[in-house]
Amino acid sequence: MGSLEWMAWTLPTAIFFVTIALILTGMTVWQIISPGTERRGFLPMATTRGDRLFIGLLGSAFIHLGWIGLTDLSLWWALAISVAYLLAMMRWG
Amino acid sequence: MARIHLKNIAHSYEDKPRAEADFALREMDHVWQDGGAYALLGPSGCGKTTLLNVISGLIQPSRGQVFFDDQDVTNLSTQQRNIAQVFQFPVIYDTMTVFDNLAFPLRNRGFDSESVRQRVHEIAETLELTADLNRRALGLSADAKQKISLGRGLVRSDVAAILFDEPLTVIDPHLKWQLRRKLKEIHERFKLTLIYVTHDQNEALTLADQVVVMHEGQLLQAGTPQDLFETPQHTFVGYFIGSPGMNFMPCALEGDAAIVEGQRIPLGQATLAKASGIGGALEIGIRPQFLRLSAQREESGVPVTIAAVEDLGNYKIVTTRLGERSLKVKLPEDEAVPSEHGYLRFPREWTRLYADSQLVG
Amino acid sequence: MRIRKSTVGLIVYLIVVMLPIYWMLNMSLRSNADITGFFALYPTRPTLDNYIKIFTDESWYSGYINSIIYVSMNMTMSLLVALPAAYAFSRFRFLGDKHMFFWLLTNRMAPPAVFLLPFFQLYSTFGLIDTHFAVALAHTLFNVPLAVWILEGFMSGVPREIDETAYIDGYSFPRFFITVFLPLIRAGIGVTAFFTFMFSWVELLFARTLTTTAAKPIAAVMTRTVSASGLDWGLLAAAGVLTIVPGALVIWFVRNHMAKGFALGRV
Amino acid sequence: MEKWHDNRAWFLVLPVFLMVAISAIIPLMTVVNYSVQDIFGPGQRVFVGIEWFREVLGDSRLHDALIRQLIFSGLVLLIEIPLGVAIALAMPARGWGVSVSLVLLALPLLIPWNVIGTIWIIFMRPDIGLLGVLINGLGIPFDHPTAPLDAWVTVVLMEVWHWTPLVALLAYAGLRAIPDAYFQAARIDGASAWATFRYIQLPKMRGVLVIAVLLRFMDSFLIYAEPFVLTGGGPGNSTTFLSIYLVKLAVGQFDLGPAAAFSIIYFLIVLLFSFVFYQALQRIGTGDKPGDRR
Repeated sequence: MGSLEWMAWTLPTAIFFVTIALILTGMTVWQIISPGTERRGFLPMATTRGDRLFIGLLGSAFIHLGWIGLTDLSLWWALAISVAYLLAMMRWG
Repeated sequence: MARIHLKNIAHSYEDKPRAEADFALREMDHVWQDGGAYALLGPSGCGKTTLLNVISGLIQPSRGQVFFDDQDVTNLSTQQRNIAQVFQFPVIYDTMTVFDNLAFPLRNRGFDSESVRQRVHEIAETLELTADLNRRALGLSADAKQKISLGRGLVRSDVAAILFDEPLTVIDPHLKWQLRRKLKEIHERFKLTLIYVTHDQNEALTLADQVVVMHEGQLLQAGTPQDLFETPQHTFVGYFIGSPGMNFMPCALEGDAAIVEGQRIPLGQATLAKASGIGGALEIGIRPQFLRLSAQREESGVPVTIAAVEDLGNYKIVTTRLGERSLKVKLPEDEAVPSEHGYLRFPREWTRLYADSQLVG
Repeated sequence: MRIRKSTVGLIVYLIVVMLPIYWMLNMSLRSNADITGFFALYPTRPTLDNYIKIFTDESWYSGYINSIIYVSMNMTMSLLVALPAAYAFSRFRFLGDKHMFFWLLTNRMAPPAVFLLPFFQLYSTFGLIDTHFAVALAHTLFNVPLAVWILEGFMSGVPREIDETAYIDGYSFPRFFITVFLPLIRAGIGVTAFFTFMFSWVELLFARTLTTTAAKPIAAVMTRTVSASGLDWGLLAAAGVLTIVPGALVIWFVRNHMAKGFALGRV
Repeated sequence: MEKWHDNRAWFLVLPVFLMVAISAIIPLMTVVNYSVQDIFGPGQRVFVGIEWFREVLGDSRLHDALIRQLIFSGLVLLIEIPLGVAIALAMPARGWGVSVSLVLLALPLLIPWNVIGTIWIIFMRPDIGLLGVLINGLGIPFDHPTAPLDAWVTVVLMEVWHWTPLVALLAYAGLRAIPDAYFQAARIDGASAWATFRYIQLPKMRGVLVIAVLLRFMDSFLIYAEPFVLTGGGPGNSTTFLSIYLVKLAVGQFDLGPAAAFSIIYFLIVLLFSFVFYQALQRIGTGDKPGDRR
């Protein structure tokens, strides 16, 4: 791992990226096993699963930023809200 | 509605045309009668579209004048001429509904909304577009879009003529037939002057009372389909109309007959009368339908060899050779074809003589 | 011929566009003392000293050569990888195609300043710092997505029947792609090459960070003209004029392709 | 046009994917790693969690820079898009005028960005620059190195001069793609010049305008070299845009952690705006059939 030292890995960020990679892999496998199609939910446009995942993740990022910027509370709350938001987006978006 | 007179029109896309070849339209003088259904027929690039655009005013001709009835409209804009034109590919306004598309020409001319509504509904009814009026035009099929283009032309009640530039190119074959019938119906109902550009002779012959044939910027012949078939004024017309085209062979005149490849082909009296003293490159021409082919020698039969026989279902095309020349003969399906050698007879009333490609008689 | 009002507007606009460039040209032909001394609409005592200095001083002219080398490398690399990818996007639907396309675009959105340090570290690890290749590779970050984007538009304009016919005629994919397809979108490739050239030529931040001496671009060399006596305006202007020349030459040679490519309207 | 379904197309995309992965994903990961640590030097780093994010989000200078940036980008789009479209409309359709105007338009685009800044320093100088002298000659006091408003005018003017040609080139390409029949039909339908623009040219240009708006938004939001060379972010901080502030933070003060956190926030903001623009522009005018024509 010597040559990777400059990337300055830490455990939390490693977990973060592994999680993202797993989600992407999972979505790919899901799509291969049962292909999804565009549909319309509460969002003002037709979306595929991948679109909703992207919107969910981008939204989660801003939820975290907002949490950090506006409150001093634990970040776990933000994470919980984000997961709920992400699931809602995937299901009804 | 108007009679359209193209007076000594010529057009070149170049600023300073020098040779004849620089002209997309060579000088012509032609009258399109009020209420007539015309087909403008010719191969691609012969100047059909240019001629159409001269009539509609999209192009100012380099020379000559355009008259609608007795009014000189040469310098009038397209709007002022009141012409409707339908193009090869459907032109629709993507962002508008079908209703707005149809209403567009009227609104541009300042009609009040009530008369616009009435007129649009009337036209939509005729074109069977009523159900789609509130839909966005973008999502419709090609033939519906083409109907909208047509509708925009018809929606103005005062159009002088309606021009079609190969409008059925992008339409499916089975819909083509329907739309063509619709056009015919509209023509009869509105009594419009209709000029229809096409390179498809079947379309031209079925749709029009009068067919105008163009070639290399020249207007070669205008007439009924029958005229064009029986007495082509120019070898190109003979060759272009009919399937297969007319047979042409260079010849010399001797007495009452044309000499082709050393064989005598007798001509009719009327033809001979016009031919006296004529110069230039002579050819005789005859339609494959009119040639008679038999195994035995008959009076004035010309010996030929049989090169090929194509069976096309309800008729056959026989390719025969007369010396260097080949002639096509169209025979009914049940007629026997001589195996190697046969004799061709040229009925005098159907054998035409041409000098420098122009009909002599 | 009647001159339209809009044509007059266009000509006025083009003249205004040329003014700053003219001003630079004007100053490049004057000595520094002359420039700071008085205002002049045109060089009253024209001199070529500024240009002579640039053409004879190695640290100056090597900057031009370095820039040209890495820009050419970047153009080649970008086109080579972007052509097959653009073909895939224009002809096929495949798993994640739209997301891949948007992700490529997002690479133009990252502030270049963000990537400076990681880039420096990454390239140091592979010993690429101060090579032309490093800059060329770094510039693919924003040029490859753009190239894919533009080329995809041009390729979508080519009817698929052409592909089908070629495959039926027994062409293999590589042979079809090179002998049939690429010639069809020549104008599109020209336009794309122009855009990749342009963005690579004008970029400074990466080019400056990833080079020290051997591959230093001209734009970075220019920052050296600050001396104790202040800026040498004349020299700076001359160098600036010379940075426009390669681009102007490129565009002059591809102008017909560009006109044609733009006429296809698929940018 | 329905496309062929074939996942093997991935092999064609693979080179691009790998190349961009190296030049984008690895650095991006590194930036994320930096953003949660305090880095003193090689091998000397401490995990600090979200400390830097908290610091950056509470930084009023960043808020100011963000607001400045939004105003700047908004202003730039509002001027450049209509102006570029107008220029494209005025350009000739054929003849030698096409090549000449294309070449002249493209010139500002081919100048290295810091040179652009340099040109404009010279051009705007009140004593020796053409425009500077001109404006002062009109009796308007104009001094961009000290007056914030003048500095803004200068920066916006430079940006418009530099990038409007790109919008014009793209719009011109879009215009040329419209078949003649549309204009002929419009003439036959008696449409005015405005109606022709509104119902034919504008809708048909939508595709290229999406590209133009996105490119201009992204690049103006990330603008660095030109205003930095011209004003250095001043006077005061009046033209310190996000990138200028970021570079000050990362290079000037060598605060790697906060700079990394800042970068991530910056990137997310651009991503959000671009996504919204992309989605919105794709749908304008297509009504109930999105994705029919890209």
